[in-house]
Amino acid sequence: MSAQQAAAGEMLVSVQEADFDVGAETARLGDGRRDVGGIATFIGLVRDANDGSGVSAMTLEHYPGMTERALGDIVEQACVRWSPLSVRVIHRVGRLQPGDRIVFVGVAAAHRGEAFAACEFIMDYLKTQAPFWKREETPEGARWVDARESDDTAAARWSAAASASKG
Amino acid sequence: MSAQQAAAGEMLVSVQEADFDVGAETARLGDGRRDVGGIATFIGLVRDANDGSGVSAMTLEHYPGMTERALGDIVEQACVRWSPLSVRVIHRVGRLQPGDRIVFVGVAAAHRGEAFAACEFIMDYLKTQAPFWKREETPEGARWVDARESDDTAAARWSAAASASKG
Amino acid sequence: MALRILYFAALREALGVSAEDFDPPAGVASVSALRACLVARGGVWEKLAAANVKAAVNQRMVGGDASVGPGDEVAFFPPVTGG
Amino acid sequence: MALRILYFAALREALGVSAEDFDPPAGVASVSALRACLVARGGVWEKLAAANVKAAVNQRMVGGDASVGPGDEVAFFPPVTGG
Repeated sequence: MSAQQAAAGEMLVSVQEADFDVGAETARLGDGRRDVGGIATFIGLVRDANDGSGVSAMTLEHYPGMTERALGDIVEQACVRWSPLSVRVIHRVGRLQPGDRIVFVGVAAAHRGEAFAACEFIMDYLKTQAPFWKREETPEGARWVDARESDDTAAARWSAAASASKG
Repeated sequence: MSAQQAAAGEMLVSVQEADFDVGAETARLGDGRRDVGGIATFIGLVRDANDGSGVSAMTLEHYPGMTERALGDIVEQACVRWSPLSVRVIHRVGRLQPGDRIVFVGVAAAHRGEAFAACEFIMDYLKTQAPFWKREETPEGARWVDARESDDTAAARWSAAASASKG
Repeated sequence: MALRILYFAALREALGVSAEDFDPPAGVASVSALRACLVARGGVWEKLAAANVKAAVNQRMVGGDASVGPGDEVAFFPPVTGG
Repeated sequence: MALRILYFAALREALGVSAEDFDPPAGVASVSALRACLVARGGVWEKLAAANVKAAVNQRMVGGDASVGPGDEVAFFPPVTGG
């Protein structure tokens, strides 16, 4: 039922160097629909500091082909768990500077709880399942960003939530 | 510490008849800052159906003066619990039609978890604490929308979360 | 000096009044006492006795124990439904 | 027919290789067996033995037990850090 409902909407994933238009992407999630009660979005930005060092720029590497597939799988999982009416994921690659947008996740749903949950779920899984890697430029030289344990914890809580609600 | 950090950013609340520009409002949350890691937003829309009836229009009544104060209090509570760098709340009043935007809540924070939590907290409290009332026009006539028990439950879980994390 | 009382939404509509200046009898010093006074008017005013009617004093939501006094702005309204 | 092997990010940089076609010895049929083969080259290749190195077969993340065969695309990379 939920997957079917989800299939009716637009589930669109892009990996691109270009920036995106937050207003246009958000509007598109509700365009031509009158059954959308809420749209939750998340925009990730490059910060000018990380782990105690200044960051002057960042380069995002990815695994072309697998990236799109991994993002598509994550969106599909969100559609099975909730019933989003439309979903949009955009992830940029290449060289970015502090203040630049990295990622956009937008979810339109009938009710706000579903929109928030699906949006945060997609971000948490994206952080641990999608093949992107960040290389930061700092005054001490370039360095690859280490994965955070807190991201694994954030992703794992959705499995715990699933077990809890099933059990 | 968190309240102080929050005070550094912009915490802006508006109650207005006019529509708002999602792209501009979202961009403003990160404007001129390079310490924002994520922006979570929520946009609430008028649906064309509710409780089994078609809805052709909706009029939002509010309590001028108290509304702004209640929204300000809710944002302040969010600033004490998390450390948002900037927050924007816009709630429309007057007559709206299906597909129209009702509310915008945007939160910029250093990390995504804080941005999501503060944004959802503000929405949940707004639903139960801010003096707005909806009157729907349906084929069966106009009717005042009843408060939902699910909204009380959603707001209450933040108190449970606070007790749990303190205890 | 009287209290200013405001009514909103379905309650305003049912009462046919959106605001009034009311001089409560001596000894009426709490929201619940004030409410009882208004309910005592009978007829549509008995709607104010409904358990789900909320109150605010000087624009903050309060419980029935909250005190009210001259010059206060008191409001009665149904559960809120914004967002 | 050989396997296509890809390396990404810090691992690609450390190995100095982004892709190779590799014909594994007979009997190498799992990700962990393939990995052991590559580690056996010694030197920088021992970095592939690190516990946090992830693997994908045909663009899906897999564990060491996953089977690999002729024509497969296998990738090794550090933990991901997007978003």
